[in-house]
Amino acid sequence: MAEPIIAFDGVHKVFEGSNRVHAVDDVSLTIDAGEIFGVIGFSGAGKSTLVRLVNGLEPVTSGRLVVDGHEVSALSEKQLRAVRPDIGMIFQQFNLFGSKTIAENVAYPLRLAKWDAGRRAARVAELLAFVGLTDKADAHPSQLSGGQKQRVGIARALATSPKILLADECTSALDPQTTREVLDVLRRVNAELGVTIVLITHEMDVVRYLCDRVLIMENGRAVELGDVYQVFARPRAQVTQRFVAATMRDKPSADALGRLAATHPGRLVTVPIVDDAHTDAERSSVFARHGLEARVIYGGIIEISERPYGSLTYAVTGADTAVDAALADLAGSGGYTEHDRATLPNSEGHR
Amino acid sequence: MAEPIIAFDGVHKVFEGSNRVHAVDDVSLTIDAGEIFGVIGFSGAGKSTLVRLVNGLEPVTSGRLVVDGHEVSALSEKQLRAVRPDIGMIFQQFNLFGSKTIAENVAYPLRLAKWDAGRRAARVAELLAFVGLTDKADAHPSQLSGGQKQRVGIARALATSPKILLADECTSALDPQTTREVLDVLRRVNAELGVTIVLITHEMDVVRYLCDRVLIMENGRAVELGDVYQVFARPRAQVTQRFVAATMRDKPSADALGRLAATHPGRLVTVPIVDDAHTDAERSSVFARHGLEARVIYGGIIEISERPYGSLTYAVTGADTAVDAALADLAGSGGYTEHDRATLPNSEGHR
Amino acid sequence: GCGSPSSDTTAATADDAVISVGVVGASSPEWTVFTDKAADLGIDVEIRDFTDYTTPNPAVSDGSLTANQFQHLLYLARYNLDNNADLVPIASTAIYPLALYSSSFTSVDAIPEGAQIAVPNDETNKSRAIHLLAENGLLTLTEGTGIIAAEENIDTAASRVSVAPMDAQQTVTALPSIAGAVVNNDFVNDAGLDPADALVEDDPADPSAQPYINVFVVRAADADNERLAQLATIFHDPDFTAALAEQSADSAVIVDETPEELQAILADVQSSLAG
Amino acid sequence: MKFDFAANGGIFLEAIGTTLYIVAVALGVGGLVGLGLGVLLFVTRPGGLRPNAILFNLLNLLINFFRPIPFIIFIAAMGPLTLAVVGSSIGTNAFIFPAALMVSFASARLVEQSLVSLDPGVVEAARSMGASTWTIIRTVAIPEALAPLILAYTFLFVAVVDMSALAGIVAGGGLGAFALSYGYQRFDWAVTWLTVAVIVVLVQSVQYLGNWLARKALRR
Amino acid sequence: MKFDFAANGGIFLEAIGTTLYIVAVALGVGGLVGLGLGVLLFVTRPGGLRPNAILFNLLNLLINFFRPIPFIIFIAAMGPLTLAVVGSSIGTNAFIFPAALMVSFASARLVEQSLVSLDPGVVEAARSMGASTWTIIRTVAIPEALAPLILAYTFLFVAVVDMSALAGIVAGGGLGAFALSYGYQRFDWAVTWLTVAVIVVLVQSVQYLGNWLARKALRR
Ligand SMILES: Nc1ncnc2c1ncn2[C@@H]1O[C@H](COP(=O)(O)OP(=O)(O)OP(=O)(O)O)[C@@H](O)[C@H]1O
Ligand SMILES: Nc1ncnc2c1ncn2[C@@H]1O[C@H](COP(=O)(O)OP(=O)(O)OP(=O)(O)O)[C@@H](O)[C@H]1O
Ligand SMILES: [Mg+2]
Ligand SMILES: [Mg+2]
Repeated sequence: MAEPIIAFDGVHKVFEGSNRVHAVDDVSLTIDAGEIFGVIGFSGAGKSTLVRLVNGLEPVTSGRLVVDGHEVSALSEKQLRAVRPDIGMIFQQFNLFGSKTIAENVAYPLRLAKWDAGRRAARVAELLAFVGLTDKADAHPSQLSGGQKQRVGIARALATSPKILLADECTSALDPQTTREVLDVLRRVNAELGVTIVLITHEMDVVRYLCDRVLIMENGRAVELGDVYQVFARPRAQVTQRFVAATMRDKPSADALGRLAATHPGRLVTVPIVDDAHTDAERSSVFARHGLEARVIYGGIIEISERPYGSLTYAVTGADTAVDAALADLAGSGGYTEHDRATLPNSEGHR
Repeated sequence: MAEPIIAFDGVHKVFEGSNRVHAVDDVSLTIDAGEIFGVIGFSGAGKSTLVRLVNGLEPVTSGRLVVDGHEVSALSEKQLRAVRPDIGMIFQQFNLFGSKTIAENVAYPLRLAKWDAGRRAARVAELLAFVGLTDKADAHPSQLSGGQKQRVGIARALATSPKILLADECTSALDPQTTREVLDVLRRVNAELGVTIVLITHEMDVVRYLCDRVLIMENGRAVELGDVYQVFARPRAQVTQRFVAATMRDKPSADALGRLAATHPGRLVTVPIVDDAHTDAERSSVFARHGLEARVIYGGIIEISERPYGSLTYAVTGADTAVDAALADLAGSGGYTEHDRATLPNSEGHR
Repeated sequence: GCGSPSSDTTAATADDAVISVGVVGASSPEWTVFTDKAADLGIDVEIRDFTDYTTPNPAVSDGSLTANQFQHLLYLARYNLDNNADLVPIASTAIYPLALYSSSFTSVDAIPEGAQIAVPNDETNKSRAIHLLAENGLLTLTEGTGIIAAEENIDTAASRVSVAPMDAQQTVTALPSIAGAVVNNDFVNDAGLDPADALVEDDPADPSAQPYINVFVVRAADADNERLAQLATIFHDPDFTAALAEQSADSAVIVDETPEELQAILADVQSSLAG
Repeated sequence: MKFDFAANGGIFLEAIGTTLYIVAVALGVGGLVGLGLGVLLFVTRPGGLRPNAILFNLLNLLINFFRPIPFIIFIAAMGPLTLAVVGSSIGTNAFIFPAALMVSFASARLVEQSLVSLDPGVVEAARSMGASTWTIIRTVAIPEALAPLILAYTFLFVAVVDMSALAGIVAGGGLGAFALSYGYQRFDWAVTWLTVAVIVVLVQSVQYLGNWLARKALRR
Repeated sequence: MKFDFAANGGIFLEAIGTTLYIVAVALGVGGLVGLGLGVLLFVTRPGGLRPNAILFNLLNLLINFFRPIPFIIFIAAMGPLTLAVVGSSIGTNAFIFPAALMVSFASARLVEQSLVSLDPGVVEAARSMGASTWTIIRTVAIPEALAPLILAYTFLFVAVVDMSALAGIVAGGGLGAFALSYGYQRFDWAVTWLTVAVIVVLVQSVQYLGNWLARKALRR
């Protein structure tokens, strides 16, 4: 399994023009066969460009890129053609064929792969049922809603069960339930068919739910790469920290703290929850041990890669010295943040 | 303030064709001036169509629709023209002018409004700086990433500071930080300029962060409409419940519960956190009062419309009778769900 | 190179069952008479209708046609010379006068200084028109102008009028907006002009009009062909000449020269052109 | 009206038939060759699917060399080639040969023009699935540009009908030649306009068909 | 070569000038009118910006009535109108008048065809901002369809150069007439090809310009 199926080695992509853009800047990394590999980064970071290098839609400017044993950075357009049927792609802007019906759109890659009409029809029916568009089989793309178009694009990319799936913001136009369904399919094709998935997204929930590893890009550079849990729990690059902070809803904003302070007595303490078995039990019971009452007033614990992750904000009531002692204990086992009531906005009430 | 600026009265929209689609089905509702009004619903529910009726991009099939004092359902295309400059629109598929530069795209509505060159240039510069695309002023849309295109669309829609802003999935291609920035702007134009915003989104976080009220659509019908908090806290329609469930990460999945059971001793209880001041303190301290140790092992509390919302899953250790007594107390104040260890998957360990 | 037209198996020959004859204006009634008479002789004739003067000769040369009848000797001479061709006349039909018409003026003298006269734009008819105008004092030609005259032979400073060469047909249409027009005889009748109204016309009886004898033309190889000789006699059948006369409003002068005579005139014209 | 339709209606009907034949063959063959050339222009143009400056410039040169040659001169210049190919330098088929050539060149340009505004996204989608250039042309580029292509060929149809009037130059017959020799050259406007009317009816029907097909192809 | 270029080069130069004049005016005026007509076709077509079946069908009828009329017949038929408008039924200007009319009709079709594949999304964006139909045409439809439009006018340029060869019919002069009367009709192929060569060079330069502009307009 852990064999690299995609290997970037010092890859650059530069768009020449009136103002030159260095869209991919010296990226070296490998993606393992069977992996679900997430790519995140701010808008314009170079995510789409990076992925488009994989199937050669954009030629590499310099560096070496090997995909499934083929050095795509050295192949001609004609040679690339042999590699591409094994690489499905879901486009950020759908790129559906406006002149074909929905069914014909999905059937297109099957036609290219020369499936006979009977198998093709069966497969198309199956795919359309899966994305919930059976009744739109004979409609044209211009008659679909945004999310429906995206689902057609997904069905089309999955049609031939490719080895590698490049998914560029494949759920960005979908409602949460459809998103969940699509992610479940991706997970299933990955688990059951061993399809390697490279997934660009801006939704950390998607990364959290699906990915094994995640790459963070900034200005064309690969600034951080690691296990999803590790990246969430201990983001190193500044951009990653901003990403995690902007996504996770477990740390209260200053405004929210102000409101919490107004409605809850006691001292406000935020404790990070990072999975390391030894200290967890200890940390959880620390307030009780010191005879304090601690109520969870904000934050949350979720699972990332099946491990608990998050942070909780407590309102702690009891003797100040006992609180100080409890906090000292916490400082030794993962840290904490205490919020000074005096600095919070609009925090009348319990002072 | 609370004067309706948009009023739907028995509005229908039917797309005739080989297969007829009833995209908007008997919608009656009003949107107040200065409100931020969210619209959610599954893909194909009719959200985009509903919004496109407001500025007359699609004619109403039947029913009455009044916008800013104009009965748009009765106006000709020519008469609609007088109404439209006051209604900005951000398109789901961007719809940028490919032949114009980014700056020209943003300047376009200003040209239509006959701003002089000097003011126009200043406004464009201001808007581009705001969406972080100053360096792309002279680029063409084909040279932009998906998120960059969306930001151009946003800048263009805001250019003339319209009275009403129709935003169709305006953050779906944006990373979390840019999303947050855009939402902050929308909030600001709403607060400072009193712009009424109708916002389609599939991200509940966006609704939660920004909207006053939210409409849930299904198959063209307006199935639920209410304050954001109320809709989250007490979803009535089934579709709303599915929406809230799919979005909120505060209820552990069966798999997650199995893992939690394996690592935590005690009985597993999920308690909803819904803001109603009287019982909150009581509920929070109920385990302590019964002499039990209760640790938060999953779930979260966030703010919706500045009020706490969520659910927490506790591992409760102590005498079974004490636990039963505590749960009886909870049943009287908001309810709870106990998870039976026997039914959970892979829950070896603490049995 | 290889496969020269004359050896092409598909070339039309005098021995073909059907003899194809190229004409310009097959709608003229005399051609119905012609095919009928040919049928009486047991010869199947196919009239091929051309709308352009330039194509029928090459078509005979390359064997696409057996014969044609649309041109006068001068035009044929020019063609033979320019193309190293050896088409020969084997019968004559008529000489048509070329005349100057005007809808504004009733005499040549009335045509004012600097006026424009429409003339046909094909080389030989243009030349004939220029000569007609020169003979009637409207134009002055430069020294050494030969039988073929063109715009460059006109001494513009010394001439009273200028010429506007145009589609032969168009000369009639142009009459309302021009001082005068030299109109080919073919169009006079159809255009509703009366030959009697002509301001001036050249004299078909004058020996100098000999190059303007209209002829029936075949390839040199077919010059002595029996069937073609038989066909040639139809041109002097009374029914045919009557139809011809009617079509030209009696302005045509029927000419009946022997093939040898015609070929001699052609040789003369050709040598004077070449010289 | 000098032409006696009762007696010679056959000539008129034959002219109609000849025109239909000329248009069908010239547009059929020339249009097909032109489609090929136009696609080649589209494919080899800078920034195209398979940019090839040499081929592109060569094609451009070729097409632009022939297109502006006055048609009558072109017919004459092609004479020997026509004779070799068709077996005669006159007649309907001898006209169709150079006409089809001209139609190829003209349609090449119109096809190129119809394809050039194609959304690059759909081409990219097909490329990403491993479609060959030829497959992309056949299954994506042409279907996606069908509406303008249909209008282009409708335009060409009218142009070929117009062009067919020149068939008389080589005794090719047809309605145009009929209008010229039985109407125009005899100053018989009744015959001229009657013939033109038939041409117009023919053209209108095809245009309606073209518009209808184009609208279907747009599917909006 | 029978034509003496040394002595009569003036005639040749004048012919070049005349052709340029004919093309400039016929394409300038006819192209502009055709742009208007084409836009009108685009706007009034079913499903267009302002569908108007009556106007659309009327325009279709009008354009298709005139386009297939053999040009020589059209010139003759227009004679009286030309006389009234231009003051003469012969000469360069008398040719330009019917030529410009024909160019209008042809370009109307090409413009319609270029506009028809426009992305409806951008039109909608402009509509949503309150732009009038006319503003949309001017600031969105035409700029967005600029590449095919430029190619369409390049196509027309060549067609008009070709058409200008017929100017000789009404003594309109120009290179085509020169090639015909000094070359073709005198079976002087040297003069014919020399003249054609000049035409081809003219056309090639314009085509290069057109291709370059179209490429710029595509901005890909
Ligand atoms: N032009 C059209 N012709 C026919 N049907 C259409 C047309 N536009 C939309 N529809 C149909 O109307 C329904 C509602 O579409 P709409 O675009 O409003 O959905 P939506 O709620 O915006 O979905 P999404 O979240 O996927 O964008 C869909 O079933 C769609 O297929
Ligand atoms: N064809 C092109 N020509 C010039 N610049 C380009 C082109 N395509 C992309 N770029 C630039 O390259 C950079 C990276 O673009 P890319 O599409 O890879 O971003 P992205 O990370 O996918 O962003 P998003 O999340 O907004 O889709 C951007 O600054 C973009 O403007
Ligand atoms: Mg992208
Ligand atoms: Mg939508």
